[in-house]
Amino acid sequence: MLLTEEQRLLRDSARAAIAAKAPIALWRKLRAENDEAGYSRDFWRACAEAGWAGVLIPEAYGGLDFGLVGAGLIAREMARTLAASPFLSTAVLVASAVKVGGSDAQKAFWLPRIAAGEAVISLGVDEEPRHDPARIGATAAETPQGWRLNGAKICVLDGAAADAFLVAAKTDGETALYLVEAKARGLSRTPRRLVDDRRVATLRLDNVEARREAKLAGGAALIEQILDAGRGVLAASLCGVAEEAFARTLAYLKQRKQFDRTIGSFQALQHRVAIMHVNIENAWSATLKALQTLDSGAADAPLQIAMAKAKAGEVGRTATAECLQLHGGIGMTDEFDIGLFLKKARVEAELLGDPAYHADRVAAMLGY
Amino acid sequence: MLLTEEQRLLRDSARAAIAAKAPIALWRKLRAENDEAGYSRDFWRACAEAGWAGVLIPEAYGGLDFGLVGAGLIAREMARTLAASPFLSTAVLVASAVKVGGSDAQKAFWLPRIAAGEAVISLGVDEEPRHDPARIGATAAETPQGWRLNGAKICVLDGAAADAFLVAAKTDGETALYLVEAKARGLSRTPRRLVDDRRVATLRLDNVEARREAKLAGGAALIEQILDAGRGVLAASLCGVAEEAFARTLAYLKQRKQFDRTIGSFQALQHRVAIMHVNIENAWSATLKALQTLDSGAADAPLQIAMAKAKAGEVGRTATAECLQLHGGIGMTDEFDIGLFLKKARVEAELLGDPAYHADRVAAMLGY
Amino acid sequence: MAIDRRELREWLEANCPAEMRQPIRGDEDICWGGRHFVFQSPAQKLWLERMAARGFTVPTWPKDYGGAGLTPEDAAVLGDEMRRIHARPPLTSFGISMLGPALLKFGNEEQKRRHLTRIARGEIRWCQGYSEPGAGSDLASLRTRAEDRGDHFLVNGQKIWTSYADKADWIFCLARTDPTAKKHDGISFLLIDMASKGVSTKPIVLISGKSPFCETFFDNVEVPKENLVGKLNRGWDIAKYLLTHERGAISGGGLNVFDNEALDKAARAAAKAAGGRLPDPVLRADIARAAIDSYAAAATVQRYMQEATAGGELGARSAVLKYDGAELNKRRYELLMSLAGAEGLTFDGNFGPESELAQRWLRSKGNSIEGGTSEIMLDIVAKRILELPSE
Amino acid sequence: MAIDRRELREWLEANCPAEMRQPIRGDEDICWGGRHFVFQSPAQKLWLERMAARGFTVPTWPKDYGGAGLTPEDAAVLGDEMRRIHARPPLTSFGISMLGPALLKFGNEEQKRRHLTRIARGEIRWCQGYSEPGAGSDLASLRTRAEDRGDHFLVNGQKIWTSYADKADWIFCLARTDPTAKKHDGISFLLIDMASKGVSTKPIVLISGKSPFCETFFDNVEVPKENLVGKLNRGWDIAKYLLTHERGAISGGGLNVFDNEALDKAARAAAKAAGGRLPDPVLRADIARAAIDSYAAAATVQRYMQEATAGGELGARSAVLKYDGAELNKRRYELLMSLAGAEGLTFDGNFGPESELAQRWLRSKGNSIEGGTSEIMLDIVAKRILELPSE
Repeated sequence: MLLTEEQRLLRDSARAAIAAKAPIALWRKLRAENDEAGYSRDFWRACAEAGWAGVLIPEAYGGLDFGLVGAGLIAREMARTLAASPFLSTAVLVASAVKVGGSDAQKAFWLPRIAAGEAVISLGVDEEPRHDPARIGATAAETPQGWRLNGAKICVLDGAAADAFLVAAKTDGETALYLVEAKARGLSRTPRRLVDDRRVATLRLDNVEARREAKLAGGAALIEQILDAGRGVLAASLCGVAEEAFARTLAYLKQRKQFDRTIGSFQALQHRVAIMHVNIENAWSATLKALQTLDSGAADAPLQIAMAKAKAGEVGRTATAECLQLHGGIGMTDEFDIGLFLKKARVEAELLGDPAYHADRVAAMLGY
Repeated sequence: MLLTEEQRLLRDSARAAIAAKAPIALWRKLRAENDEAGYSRDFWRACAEAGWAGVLIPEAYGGLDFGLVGAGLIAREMARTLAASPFLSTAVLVASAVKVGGSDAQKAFWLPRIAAGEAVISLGVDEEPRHDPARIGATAAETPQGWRLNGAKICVLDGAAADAFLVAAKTDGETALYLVEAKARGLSRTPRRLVDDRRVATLRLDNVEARREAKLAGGAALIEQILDAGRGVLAASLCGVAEEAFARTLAYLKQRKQFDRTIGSFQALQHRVAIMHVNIENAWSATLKALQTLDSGAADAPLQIAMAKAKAGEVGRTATAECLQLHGGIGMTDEFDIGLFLKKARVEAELLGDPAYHADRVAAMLGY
Repeated sequence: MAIDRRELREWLEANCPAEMRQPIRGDEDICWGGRHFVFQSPAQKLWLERMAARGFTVPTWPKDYGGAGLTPEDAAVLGDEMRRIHARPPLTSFGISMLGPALLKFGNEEQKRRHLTRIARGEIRWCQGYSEPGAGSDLASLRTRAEDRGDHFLVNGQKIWTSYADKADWIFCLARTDPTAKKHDGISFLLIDMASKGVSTKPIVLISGKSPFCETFFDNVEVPKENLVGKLNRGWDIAKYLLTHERGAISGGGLNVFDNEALDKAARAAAKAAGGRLPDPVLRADIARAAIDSYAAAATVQRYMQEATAGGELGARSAVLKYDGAELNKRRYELLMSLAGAEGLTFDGNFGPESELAQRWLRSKGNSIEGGTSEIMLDIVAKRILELPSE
Repeated sequence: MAIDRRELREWLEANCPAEMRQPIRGDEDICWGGRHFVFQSPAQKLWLERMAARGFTVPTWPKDYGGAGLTPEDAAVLGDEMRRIHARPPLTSFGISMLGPALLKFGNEEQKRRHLTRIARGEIRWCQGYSEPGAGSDLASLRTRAEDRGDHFLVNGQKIWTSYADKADWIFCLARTDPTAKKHDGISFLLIDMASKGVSTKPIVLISGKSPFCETFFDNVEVPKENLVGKLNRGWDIAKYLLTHERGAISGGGLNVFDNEALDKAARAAAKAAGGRLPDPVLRADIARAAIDSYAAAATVQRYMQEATAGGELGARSAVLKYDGAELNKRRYELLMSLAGAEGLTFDGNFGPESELAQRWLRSKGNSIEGGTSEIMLDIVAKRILELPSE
């Protein structure tokens, strides 16, 4: 489970670059300006230049081909400063899908553009508030020219900024992904702002016509495969959130005084913090192991990813809440940063399945 | 939710009498002697003289008619010294059943004998290791003379000592209770010893013939009703277990020194103990309220009893384990008493449905 | 002489405007009073005036100070009768709930006459200045200073978490008058007119959005000596008295934190939408456990209250309730958010139906901080109820 | 010169009796050695003798003291090759795992020659005398006294939790040699022959039934001065060194506490019996969460071990593993008991299949006490890893 030399380099350079180019101040600025995309295009360009937009894309298409451990390391570092970007939607979810299920033409067209940070594409799977990729109501009817898509999608990440969408739809009970451009007639989107200031959109498809090639190969299996990639990367991001909130809290505990004592010297707080440390360590171990397993292509990768997402989601949520509590009143103010991690953890724990959802899957996969 | 003057008197006199007549030393003596009944007949006689064996039995049949709050108060006091007796099996479960579902003749015969401590009768419902009164496989076939019973029952409380059994069996899908004497032909029992040294039996009914009057009125509804009485009283007993273990632990924390300090002065332990106190207070409040509601006959009594049994079971298990941990190594020795409470809590949390079982019922009763 | 329930009932019936019998929909329906208060309707103003005229805004206060001089039992009758017709409280204020009790116990005659009557009539709105950025749980370490300048105190410092300071006319606050004394012994209790030169406020935005909280700054504020309540340097006694009062109010009055109805309802709706059971069995298990724990905690509230009424004292048991209510409410909002899924995540920093759940969820995180942190409550339980030793 | 793996493989193949390649079924299959040990079979004796002759019972110890003088890497090769043929360890003892490392580091030449060789050959069985009834987590507060009587120490006191004291030939223990010094500074490390006059033992029955633990009493026991290891009054250094060793063994070697297989299997069996899913959805949720937490904790073990091997140090991280493994194992046994329902409650105080689950459940409660309580582990994590300040 040791990181390779390249992975360590990637992590260290990402940490330095993100701290310099996307500090929390940038997140606050975007929020204050009510930026429609919710991320800085300059920062995303810098990510592309560093190769991160193409972290999963084969070198032949201009990517780094660094695997999911690499993607997780980047997401974990981005989380530490709340750096917003279409990394998850475009570089992880959609890049994985096109790489595996796209035609040669789609790959040749989209992958270099994604790697270059020029195209933002969003995945539309969920239709219900609670993640459940098994429940797809959107339909793709075959037409002489290709497909006619109908339905609605919610919580589509970066949906307002996207140039195109990868949408899950059903034809006679068979689910597949369809790539449709944002400007397609009949496609409309309503932007929404989440509690961590992430921008999503609700998508409506009203007789959207797509060409025959719009359909990706791989069907429902491909969807599960890319969702697992996204879940693994989200787990890594959740670890970054928890680790950063924890580090800040530890520093606060060592400096804040009450009752003439550093509050970090109170044993009741020490034990809670120690337990939190154990949990955060475990979340990262689980995530790293699951990502390595997914990269290796082993058969039990879906089980491990479900476990890692459940664990990281749970730890992300509880650790950030505990960190806020340990800050006391100041933590409740918007001016202070610690609450921002709580918000981000809640959103990422929810996306692509919350801890309860994955625990249920784990039980089923383990045969009980 | 205040206790009445009579209830307070009952509680106080029970506490004094039990401490005098059935201290933990008696429990250890019975265990060492491997007593077949698992309880002291002298003590049970004393209970009958105090009226506790008839706590639920109408005065006309020689009982105190004190209601389930009264029964709960007695069970809670018995728990503090691990006083063993057929109180739950006979005075609560079977007395309730005969009182409600028995014929006049059955009442006239059995209730005075139960109240006098002369008859021990056990309830046989469960057939599977996890409590589930909906799954009854035992059968009662109608015969010219009455009923022919077949089947098996497990974990029948005081089953080795019982003079008779009240057995749940099915006839064409309808479940009812049947009163059969222990000496009935075809009835056999295998005694087992539980981890808290409670004696139960596995029962086999092999073409046991019972008279027509053996069948109690009330069917499955009566079974649920008496099970609820038993659950409420078990919840009260669990409160007594947790409260006593807690009181002993508190005393230990105030006396034991490590690192030149009374260990009760360590803030990490103080907070854990404080949380335990809150939980134990809540378990008792829930239990008392549910017993009062059951006595009042309100429609939501089953829901409240399920909640109380789940809460008291959970708190009983976790608090006794926490108490053991706070004692350190000495708590692990058989010579020391604290571990005995852990054992009793585990058994009583399990009997008539564990916290998970009742939480599931609560969800169903609340409509989700 | 006990109150005449029949007369009271008739009077309320005749004098409580119909509008004032509607349920309170939000903060805007609450009558806070004060110099700058804008009545939401003529009925709201009339109801206040009529009730104040009979001393019913503060029924247990002496008649001389604007009250009705009722016994607690008679005041309970008044409460009953008001609830019977769903009458709204005519006036809500920290003057009534916090400063009043302190002045009645520690104030001099002139202070009582001057301030209590205006509180009773809703003329002056008060806020409370206790916490400071460096003095939260350890309130007595406060650093706002009041220097003796002969006929006045010169006050400098900063308060935080002063609810509605931007809307209040006066503030009652704690300030250090003897920096050389031990920390509890050098604090005094002062009344300060917010219109004084050098007082300024700044609203606090919470993670959940806008809030009634403010920071309050004192920059060379001159406070007349007559505004000292109680003895010089003995302000901590008053503070302790009021903190107990406040905690009682939070745990006793703020009982909605024990109410599981919202969660039950949401779970039932989700189950219904799925045609039976909640589809996610793990979430369902957590929700059932929260329902059980809420039931048990609410039973403890009921038991403690009844035992207190029957002659005991709530005393340190309020710490049990404060702790438990706060932790339960946080847990409940976590589950409500999980039930809502992506729908619950929408939030734009403003109030409104789309942001409401996330806003409430975030706000609930403050439950275990305000009015004494959960950690302080556990300390109180350990030391005062369980009598565990200090180091 | 690295070990010759091929030669080793052939030697093992030729010398390890077939019986000694069977899985260990219980304590009776373990070869503990010692004066009173009864070999379970000729094969067990032969295997010990052959391995001891090559120094393979303690492969990294110097040849002079009965070892094979292997490097850790070569010893790992030996371990690999033994595992390959499922060879049982020829000898297990506290002499090898605990006293040996201490003597190698702190003993004098004569002590090493005398004791280490006998340990290596399984001739002498040792036990450890550290804990006392009044000295558990606070081990240094021990009160067993060793008075200097010229040519010997006179030892009086009591030890507790001495595993297999009733079967051991010698005990290594801590005793106070300077009652006037600060508590860590007056302790010495002594070796005592259990056959000495005045030594007695009494087995401890646990809540889970019989146990290897004993109480050990010293009543005016005369211990020759030559049995002092290290310097007088510096025994705490040795104790600390060994405690670190022990914790490493528990968290590193005792990894079965991270194995969730038994729980998974039981859950699967119950689900199968019910024709699909576990019938109780709430219990199922708890079991799934335990599986997830076990996976995550086991991943941390793996990560820490690999990072330690790659040049880091396990160090205080062993406290993370010790804490987590113990808490997880307790939780797992609670769930196994719940799954088993009434079947799991059967217990008659003796070992046997009917009592086995309850017995293991009860025994698991000791996991968070022995080898350093969970509370001590959290203190270590807080102070040594997170560097939080003392008061």
